[in-house]
Amino acid sequence: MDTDVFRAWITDIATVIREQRDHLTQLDAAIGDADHGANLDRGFTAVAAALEADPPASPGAVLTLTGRTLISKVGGASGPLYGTAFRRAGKSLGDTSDVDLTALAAALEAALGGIQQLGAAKEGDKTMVDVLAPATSAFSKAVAEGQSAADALGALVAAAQAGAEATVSMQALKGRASYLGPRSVGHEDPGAASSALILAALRDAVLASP
Amino acid sequence: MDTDVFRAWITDIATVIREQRDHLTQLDAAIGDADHGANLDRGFTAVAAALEADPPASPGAVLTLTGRTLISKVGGASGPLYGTAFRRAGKSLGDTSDVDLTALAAALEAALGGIQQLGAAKEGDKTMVDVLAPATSAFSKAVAEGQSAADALGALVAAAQAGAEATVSMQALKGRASYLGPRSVGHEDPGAASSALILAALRDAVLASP
Amino acid sequence: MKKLINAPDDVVTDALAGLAAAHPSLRLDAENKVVIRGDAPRPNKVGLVSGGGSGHEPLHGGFVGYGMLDAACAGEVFTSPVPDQMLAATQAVNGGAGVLHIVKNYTGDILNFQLAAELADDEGIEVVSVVVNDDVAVQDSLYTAGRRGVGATVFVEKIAGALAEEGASLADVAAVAREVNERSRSFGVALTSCTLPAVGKPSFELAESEIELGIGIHGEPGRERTTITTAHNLAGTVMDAIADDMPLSGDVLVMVNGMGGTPLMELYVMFAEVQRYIEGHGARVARNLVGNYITSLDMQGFSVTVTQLTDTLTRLWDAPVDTPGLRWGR
Amino acid sequence: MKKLINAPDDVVTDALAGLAAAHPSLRLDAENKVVIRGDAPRPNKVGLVSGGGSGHEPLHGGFVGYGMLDAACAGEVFTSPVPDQMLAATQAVNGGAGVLHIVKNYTGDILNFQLAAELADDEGIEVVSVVVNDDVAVQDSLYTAGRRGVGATVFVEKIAGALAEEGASLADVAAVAREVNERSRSFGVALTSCTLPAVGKPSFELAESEIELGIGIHGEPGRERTTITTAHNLAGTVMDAIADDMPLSGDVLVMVNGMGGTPLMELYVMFAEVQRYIEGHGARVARNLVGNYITSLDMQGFSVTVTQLTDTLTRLWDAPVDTPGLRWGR
Ligand SMILES: Nc1ncnc2c1ncn2[C@@H]1O[C@H](COP(=O)(O)OP(=O)(O)O)[C@@H](O)[C@H]1O
Ligand SMILES: Nc1ncnc2c1ncn2[C@@H]1O[C@H](COP(=O)(O)OP(=O)(O)O)[C@@H](O)[C@H]1O
Ligand SMILES: [Mg+2]
Ligand SMILES: [Mg+2]
Ligand SMILES: [Mg+2]
Ligand SMILES: [Mg+2]
Repeated sequence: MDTDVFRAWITDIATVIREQRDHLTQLDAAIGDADHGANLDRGFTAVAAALEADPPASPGAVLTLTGRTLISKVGGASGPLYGTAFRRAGKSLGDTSDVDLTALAAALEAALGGIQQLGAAKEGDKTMVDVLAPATSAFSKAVAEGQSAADALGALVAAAQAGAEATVSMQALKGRASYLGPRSVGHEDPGAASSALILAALRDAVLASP
Repeated sequence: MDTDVFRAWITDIATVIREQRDHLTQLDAAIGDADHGANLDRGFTAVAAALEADPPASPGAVLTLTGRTLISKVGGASGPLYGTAFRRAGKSLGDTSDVDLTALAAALEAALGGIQQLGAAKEGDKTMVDVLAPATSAFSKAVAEGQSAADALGALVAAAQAGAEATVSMQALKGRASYLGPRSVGHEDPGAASSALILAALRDAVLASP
Repeated sequence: MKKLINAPDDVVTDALAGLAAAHPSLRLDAENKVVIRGDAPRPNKVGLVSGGGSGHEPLHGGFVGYGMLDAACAGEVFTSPVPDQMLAATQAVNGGAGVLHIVKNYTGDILNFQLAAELADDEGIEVVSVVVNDDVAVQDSLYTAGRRGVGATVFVEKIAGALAEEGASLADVAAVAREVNERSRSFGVALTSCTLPAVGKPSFELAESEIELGIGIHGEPGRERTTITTAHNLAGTVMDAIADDMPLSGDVLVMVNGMGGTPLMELYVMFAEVQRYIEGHGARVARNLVGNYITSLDMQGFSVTVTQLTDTLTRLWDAPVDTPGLRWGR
Repeated sequence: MKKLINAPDDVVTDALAGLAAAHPSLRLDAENKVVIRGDAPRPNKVGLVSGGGSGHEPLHGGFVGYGMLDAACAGEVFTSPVPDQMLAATQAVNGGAGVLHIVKNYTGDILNFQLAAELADDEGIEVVSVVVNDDVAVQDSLYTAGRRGVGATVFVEKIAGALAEEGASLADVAAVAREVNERSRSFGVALTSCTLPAVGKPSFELAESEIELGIGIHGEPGRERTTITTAHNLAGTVMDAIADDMPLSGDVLVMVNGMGGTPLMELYVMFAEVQRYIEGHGARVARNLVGNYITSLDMQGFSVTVTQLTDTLTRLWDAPVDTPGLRWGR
């Protein structure tokens, strides 16, 4: 997977977030403050512009620029969390120009680690971690088992979608939704939903590459 | 017509205004500030209490106390106008204990004069004057012609109701409704409506007396 | 209707009690619903009295204090107070130099203050009345009750109050009050109606994108219903109405006033547009107020008031004031 | 949605431009959306920086000035600002005595201020952060992100600002800020939801007689939905929640704060009830604020904040302040 694949991933995220902006905001209105769609749309629009303006030369540089731009443009809880995640993933890739599945799995583990270090959320707290943790571990396992890219990414996205779905019945213990106590049950977490979109875009970008 | 008739008139007004409070307020909401019903209800409730607390000994004293109480309790445009009207009518009756139709006609003329002196409204300006002026003149004419009390009071109320109805098509030139310019057309003036109620109560009180 | 009240009939009394409790430097004549400066009457200082219907807070009770009003009479919601209240206020602040009545031009206010002035005269208190009528949305002609008194009332109370504090005579204080009024123009816009506590539903209905231009401060409908547009365009409409009536030049004092339910954020957006308009028309915004100063219960909307300053008016504007609603220099 | 704005994306920028235009003593870093005291940095004075999502005006930009904040960063509506803004603010006000970050306890604010403090540290600027978390509606436990920072933020900014103005050290200014926070509790109630400009419809829906108890300042639903009752009963509910968490005694500072769309008249009605409650529970309302200080766009509702005073806190509260939102003594 070369630089183009990673650039395609990020621009795909920008597109899908734009499309799902109102949906993400609606999820946030139910248990948060109704800005998650606008936050990510602002952030990834800025990222797409930054990638366009000064195209990075390696997969790692694409992700690092993405992370830095998200930190500078998003704000809220999701800005530092996603920003740190992409920066850690970029750092994990180093300056290699061709990323294999093992390196990608390590990068996703690093991203998850950054989010948990910063936000201290555990699985079950009803956050983006409930998507990223099971998805990353399913992906790492599939890669370790030597599955094909398509199968491993399929496992990634399936676990992500199941994780997002599973947040519906959870009571939030982190972020704004935790203020609602039991009233947070019955709604999908907006950050979990956006994480599932981000990982689905990764699969699509990789599989679409020649 | 003795003191009891005049006391009955005023307490009848209090009753009918209480019943029509919301209607008067609705008329005022359309072209004014939605308080005419509350204003008059507050005023006549206070008047009824004052008449109860220290019953005046003559028809003139009943009307004077009514006027003074309205001035002290109503506020707005209608407070000083109706208050002055009742005070002038009371003064016009003097301390006679039995009021005949001629004296009543003179008292109503005095009331109208007080309102016009204070508020400077002419007929056609879409105010209470559009009820009080034609009603008073119809009554004075009937009395001068020697008609019976029932007929003269019938003429009074018929002219009052026609006058109130006629305000619907007028453009307001006085009071708050004048700010609306042409938009004031098509609505009955609240003060005209309350004046018609007040005069109908007069007829009822006089005709109900033994 | 959802309001933070105990009962519609108690709202004026309860709010006055809260105002007095929050500001121990004020005295409350609860029976007459009059808010009075704690140190009134001040010997040889002209007393300033204003008042009107309630529902316009902080006007008038919130402008009682050093350098502004000596007393304010609160009527029922949107209903002029009665002469007894005005007389009580006048008596309470008369320090021997006479009393100025600042009256907004509404039939009810005019008539009740007129009766009150007669009563004060009977008691030997010298009273001069100044009528505020700054609302350009109303044609001042034979065909109306004349222009309404709106935003300029705040400026009249502040500037006349400052001059009175300096020890000026009743005639001079009245003259500066009239001067401020003559040099002032206002225009108001409603985005929503307002709900009187005693009525329980909005005074008029506006659809999702409708607004009313040229409203007063009593939830009366305006002169024209139109469609919401940008802050920039709205500022143009409002300022055109003002500038057509009083060409802009020199230093001006500007108030962008909220009607009670409009967030400060939006008022600042409006102020930026109004300032740009004024500076684009050759005048300079030398002083300003942005906030809720003369309101209409819970109405969303705003009004703009512009006053052409003179050196003296600027000096009096800058003079110290210490009231619940306006405070600086002390 | 009817708002006085040009476009949802411009509302923060336009409002900041209006704030700066209305208050020439403030400086605006428009690119970073930072409002700064005109005379910053002040040599050897501890710099005070706060910030957060917009939509809470006058907080924070309206509290920049003498005796309060040195700079405020404005995020998008209800969204924490980003570290770059906080760094720019920190640099602009660093006079060599270090900078205090006053952070409301929300995950986003905490994380972004944390990253900003690291960046400032890289540049050799000493930063201490104080977290405000006064909202008793949230259980402070393993099961939440901790109590939200709400009304006490205003008191922390005022009192820490006064101590900084006296020339105290960063450690002492941070200590008094923490002390104010620890001695403060708040509780909020919504009568209506609010509408974000970028969303265009209310964040939640309340029926004709429904209210939300225990709301924050971001249009989040509260902990419980119930039915509107009298101001007296509402004050009881709110004050019980506060007094259960912090027994009332001695002199207290009280704020009855409007959420943006509530008329001042109703806030005074509430204040009268709150004061009665407090005095009935053996404490005394020594100081108060009644008005819109920390808002939620156009939401109707209110919050109450109570702080147990000490002689020092009272002295610092009374010290002169000169900002768009709070001003006395100057
Ligand atoms: N401590 C945390 N750890 C991981 N994710 C979190 C944490 N707090 C919040 N989140 C995620 O952030 C999302 C909200 O993001 P966003 O709405 O953009 O920010 P904000 O909550 O500041 O408005 C939540 O749905 C949740 O998934
Ligand atoms: N100048 C005037 N002369 C006669 N009647 C008037 C005048 N101005 C107003 N009115 C009457 O007063 C009525 C309004 O009374 P009310 O609503 O109680 O007072 P306000 O207009 O002060 O709210 C109008 O409907 C009109 O009939
Ligand atoms: Mg959010
Ligand atoms: Mg009326
Ligand atoms: Mg009225
Ligand atoms: Mg947010």
